[in-house]
Amino acid sequence: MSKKNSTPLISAKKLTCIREERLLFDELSLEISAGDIVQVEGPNGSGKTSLLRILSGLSQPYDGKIFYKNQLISRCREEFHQNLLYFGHLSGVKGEMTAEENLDFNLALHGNNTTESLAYLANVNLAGFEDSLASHLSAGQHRRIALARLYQSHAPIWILDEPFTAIDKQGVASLEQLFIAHAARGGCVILTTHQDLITIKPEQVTKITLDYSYDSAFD
Amino acid sequence: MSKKNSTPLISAKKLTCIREERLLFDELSLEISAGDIVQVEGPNGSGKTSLLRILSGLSQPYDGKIFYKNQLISRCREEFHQNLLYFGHLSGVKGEMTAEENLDFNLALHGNNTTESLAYLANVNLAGFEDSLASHLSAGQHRRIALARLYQSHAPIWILDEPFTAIDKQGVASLEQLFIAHAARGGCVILTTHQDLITIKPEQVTKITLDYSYDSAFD
Amino acid sequence: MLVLKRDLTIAMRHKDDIINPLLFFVIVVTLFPLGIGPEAQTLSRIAPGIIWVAALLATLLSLDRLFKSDHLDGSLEQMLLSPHPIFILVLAKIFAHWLITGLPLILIAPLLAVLLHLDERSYTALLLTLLLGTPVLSLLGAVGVALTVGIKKGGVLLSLLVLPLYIPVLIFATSAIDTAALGLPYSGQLAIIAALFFGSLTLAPFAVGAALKVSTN
Amino acid sequence: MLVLKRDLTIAMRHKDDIINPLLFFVIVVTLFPLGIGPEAQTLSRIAPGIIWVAALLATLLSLDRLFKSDHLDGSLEQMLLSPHPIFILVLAKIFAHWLITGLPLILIAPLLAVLLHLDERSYTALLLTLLLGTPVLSLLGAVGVALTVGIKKGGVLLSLLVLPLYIPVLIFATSAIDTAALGLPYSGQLAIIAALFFGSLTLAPFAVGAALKVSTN
Amino acid sequence: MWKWLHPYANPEVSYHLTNKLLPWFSGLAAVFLTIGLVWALLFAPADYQQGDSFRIFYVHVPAASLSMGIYFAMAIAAFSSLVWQLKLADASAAAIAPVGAAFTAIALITGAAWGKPMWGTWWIWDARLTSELILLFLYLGVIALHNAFEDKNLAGKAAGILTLVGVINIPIIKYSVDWWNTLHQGSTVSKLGKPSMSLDMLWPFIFSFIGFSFLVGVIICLRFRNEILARNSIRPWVRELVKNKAC
Amino acid sequence: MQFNSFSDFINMGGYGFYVWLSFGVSALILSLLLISSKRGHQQIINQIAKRKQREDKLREAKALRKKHNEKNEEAKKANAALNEVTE
Ligand code: HEM
Ligand SMILES: Nc1ncnc2c1ncn2[C@@H]1O[C@H](COP(=O)(O)OP(=O)(O)OP(=O)(O)O)[C@@H](O)[C@H]1O
Ligand SMILES: Nc1ncnc2c1ncn2[C@@H]1O[C@H](COP(=O)(O)OP(=O)(O)OP(=O)(O)O)[C@@H](O)[C@H]1O
Ligand SMILES: [Mg+2]
Ligand SMILES: [Mg+2]
Repeated sequence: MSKKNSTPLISAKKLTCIREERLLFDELSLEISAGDIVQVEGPNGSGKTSLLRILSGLSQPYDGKIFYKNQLISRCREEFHQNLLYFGHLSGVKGEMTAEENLDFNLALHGNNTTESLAYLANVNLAGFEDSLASHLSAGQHRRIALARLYQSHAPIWILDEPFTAIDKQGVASLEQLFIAHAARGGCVILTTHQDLITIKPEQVTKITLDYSYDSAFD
Repeated sequence: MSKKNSTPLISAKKLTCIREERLLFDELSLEISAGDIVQVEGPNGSGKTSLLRILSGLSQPYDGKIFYKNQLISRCREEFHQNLLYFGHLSGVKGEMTAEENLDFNLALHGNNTTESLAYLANVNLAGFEDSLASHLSAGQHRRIALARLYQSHAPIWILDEPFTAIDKQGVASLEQLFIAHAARGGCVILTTHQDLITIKPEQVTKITLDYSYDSAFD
Repeated sequence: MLVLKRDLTIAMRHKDDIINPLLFFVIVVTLFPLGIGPEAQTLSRIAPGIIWVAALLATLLSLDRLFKSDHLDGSLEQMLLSPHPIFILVLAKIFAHWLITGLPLILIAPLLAVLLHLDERSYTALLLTLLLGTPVLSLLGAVGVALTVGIKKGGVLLSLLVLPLYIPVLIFATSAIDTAALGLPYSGQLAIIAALFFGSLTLAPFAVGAALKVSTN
Repeated sequence: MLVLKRDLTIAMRHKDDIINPLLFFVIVVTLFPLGIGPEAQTLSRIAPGIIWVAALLATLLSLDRLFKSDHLDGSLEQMLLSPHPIFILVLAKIFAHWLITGLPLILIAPLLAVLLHLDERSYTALLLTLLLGTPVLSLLGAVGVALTVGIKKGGVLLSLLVLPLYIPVLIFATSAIDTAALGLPYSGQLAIIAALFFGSLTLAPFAVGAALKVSTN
Repeated sequence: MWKWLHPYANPEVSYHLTNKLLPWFSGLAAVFLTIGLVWALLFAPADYQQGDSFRIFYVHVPAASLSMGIYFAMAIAAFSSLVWQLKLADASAAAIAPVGAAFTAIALITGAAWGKPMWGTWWIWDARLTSELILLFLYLGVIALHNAFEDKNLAGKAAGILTLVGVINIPIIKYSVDWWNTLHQGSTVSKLGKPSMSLDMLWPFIFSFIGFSFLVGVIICLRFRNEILARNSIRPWVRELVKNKAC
Repeated sequence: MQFNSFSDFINMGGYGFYVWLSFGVSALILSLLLISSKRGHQQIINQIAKRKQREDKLREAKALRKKHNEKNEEAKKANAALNEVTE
């Protein structure tokens, strides 16, 4: 939303989302460019997750279009996915594999190289747990395995649904630093969280606020 | 830990917990009396969940004993469970049932009456969603169904593992109010969370801090 | 009972839960004429075996529902923490499971008996053995599920644990039906199945309770 | 391929994943003599049908592993979002599934053939039909799983969707074995199974890809 | 302060005890097995009916009867682990199961290899054979359950429950199978040998039976030792041991 | 001695295949079991050693973090002190 003159990394036109006959948002348009940190806000059930899933192409909106660098994302699926990192409520970590195997697989799946995965695990404070099965880790450690990917990602677009869930305070602070660094090197971050951001200053964040607007659905 | 002269509601003697050959805590003793709000703190993987599960009798400690009103909990299982409300990482809400059915079942399972369940759902901001299947609700709403039970509970001992996960700010504030009220009417609350408490003042809270102490296990 | 009511509600909500084991039962039984060939003698000779094996497998596949989803979403923890005695909760769940899967099997069995040209004299025997035998399957199966509920992908492991335990029921039931087809009395076999039923009714809930505690530790 | 390697790693970690479907296969086959009676003639008459039905069921039970756990923990979402073409990922997963379940079945089948007194002339036919037929089972099964993966408790629904698709394989395979037992040539049936194999190999991955997208919507 | 600092900590004592027992058991097993099997293969007379195929007897019967005895031992271990919470009993039950499965498999395979020349078929659905097969399944179930749990202590408890349920079922299964078979047809092998054995046939049998029993002891000791180590890996004495032996 | 020649012994009166199959398979199964049990000992010891190494690493990492934190604290304190002075 800053630097309006450059092509936005991801943009949406007139998105409408209806779940169970409830209108969650209507004709929502947005443009997100390199360097933006966008926080989607709203109370529980206001449609944050729905919006992020639509933006990442996992769900179809009721109406509206999503563009990656002004191209419809359905037209350039592979390129879009190469440039996207989505992190949802579920972490995509397999309990049957060790922390390191999980990270290696996740990295390789998205075409990143896996030579330094041990270092990334150390980044998220999992040094010493590389060989533990993920199912034997605590809730927060489990999510940290998934988050370790962020440290290696070349994808400019990060879409993160409540990335701070179960993460301790220090972890939250270092994630926030990472977001700032990512935005500074030309990426963008779209995230939801119910906690206040600590180290990211308000002026660095653009907010999109969703709120129930049921009434309009029936009029 | 206040009012040392009265019998503590729940107390533990010399608890030791070992997971995967890692010593999480050792000879931990605690006494929690009516009116206490106890926050268990520590970074990810420090053993908070393990401690709460042991206190509620769901897991066995490696060593040590847990007492309910100075009775071993294995001696008075039914009475203890009657007076306990445990809320873990998993919410115990069935996706196939509606919000109301879920709450009714949860209440009835613990011997509470279910006549006013609609009102409790309204308390957690789920008015209008009573008849939605739980699997069709958002992450936060899903957990709110489980939390609704708190508004009806007669059990004095509340053990809550990260109750604020996925809950929006307003929800957190009203839960905190509820905890204060519960403590005031003679209950106790043991909780973990990685967020700062907002409305509960620091002097109202006792903190138990866990931290890795691997070293001692090998020496 | 409360748990009973809840499990039935869930089943009613997902009517498939009732219909699917039934259809599985029917499909498995119809696979055999397809795999073996349509001659009536062969079929009627092997009918009791096939019907009972299909019943075992249908029960087996539906066992997962007993505790697995309750474990995944945390309801099982809540049940273990409730002030009611565990074995009563367990018994209620097993009874609900039988109502949902065992009973429909019994109702549809005559149809399959016709499809496989089962001897007409053994119809009663078939129904009686199913009536006494399917609860045993649910009870013994519950022990297996309780043991494997904490394990990811317990599906096939479960069969390994439970099928050997099902063998006596299978043997006595099919032999009762065979005996009936010869026009001989089969009350001996029935009595044994009844004994198995009462035995497992008294012992299984405790084993299940102990196993659940281990699995959720 | 990467996904292949991962699935094999998981399977190796849980060696049971390989052994258990196999044991299930063996146990189901042994249930039939117990239910039907031990006479060698009857058994050898129905052996092809029993072995193939048991193979169908063993595959069916192991299908769950294909996508279910990946769906529950979110890995499936991640795969759909990866830049690789979906059908290749899907094909790799299906191939891994076949390596883990289909191949061991083929290796143990001769043992079961002995247990059931299968005619010795049909051993080759049994092995050939299994070799061509089990990949078809994995491929078609994957479509079913992909469709039901978003549904809780898809277990029995899955069987319902998939078993009818399996019937042609069953019919041609058993008829090939029966023909071989008579000493006649059975290349016709084999050719049909081969055609089924190539057909499903080219079409199933796309169907699976589309179904997965629907299921995770 | 640590429980395991107790000098009398049980696992350590039994670990060293097993270590001491092992050479004795191995020696005795080697001696008895060599004598028994050489005698059986070279010197025992051929059976007047079955010829030299009778020599399979010297492996088959010890294996078959040990397979059942071992289940009984495992059940006792499981019972004491569940009722008296003996952690060592747990470890021993875990050590026993694979040995039992191996002997059951041997009984089945040797039986089948004997059946082909004697009855003309590798397998018949005779009551005894069938119940041996089911016994194998029960063993495999226990082993699979052991492997399925990551936590050894939980695995022990779960497998213990299964073992006990199995114990109640074994007589039922045995009875049902015996009964099932007689109903359908007379046993194909109504006279399963038991020729009133001459002494020169009996002695090698006794030797090989004792030899096999000691071999069972050896393997169980080896596995028991491993189980103890795996379950006590944080204790200082294990750490000490590891320091000396790790490579 | 029941056999006149070695080939007689191998032949076992026509039952050689079955007899040697039985003995061979039994020997194979038992020796595999024996070897795997024996090897398990060393494997477990190595596993424990490996885990210990990992724990040592963990301890190091933790010590490092602690140091780091302390340094930060000190820096902060110094900063604060500086601020006070300048005010
Ligand atoms: C797969 C095939 C077979 C199996 C599973 C099997 C199993 C058994 C079992 C469980 C026992 C009981 C051991 C005991 O009570 O201590 C046994 C004993 C015996 N078996 Fe087999 N058997 C098989 C084939 C055969 C064959 C083919 C023969 C000989 C023709 C044979 C001859 C014997 C004899 C002589 C005994 C000792 C009987 C006694 O003294 O009680 N078995 N077998
Ligand atoms: N099922 C398990 N099996 C083995 N080890 C486990 C298991 N669950 C947890 N652990 C280990 O126990 C330790 C503590 O886990 P626990 O879940 O109690 O942490 P926690 O304090 O609740 O962390 P979080 O803040 O992430 O929820 C972790 O280091 C983990 O490795
Ligand atoms: N699978 C579904 N089927 C039908 N309706 C759904 C489904 N998932 C969510 N909804 C509805 O969509 C609305 C928005 O859900 P969403 O998950 O987007 O909310 P959210 O803003 O992410 O909330 P939270 O903060 O709790 O995560 C909810 O009111 C819910 O009722
Ligand atoms: Mg959400
Ligand atoms: Mg936790």
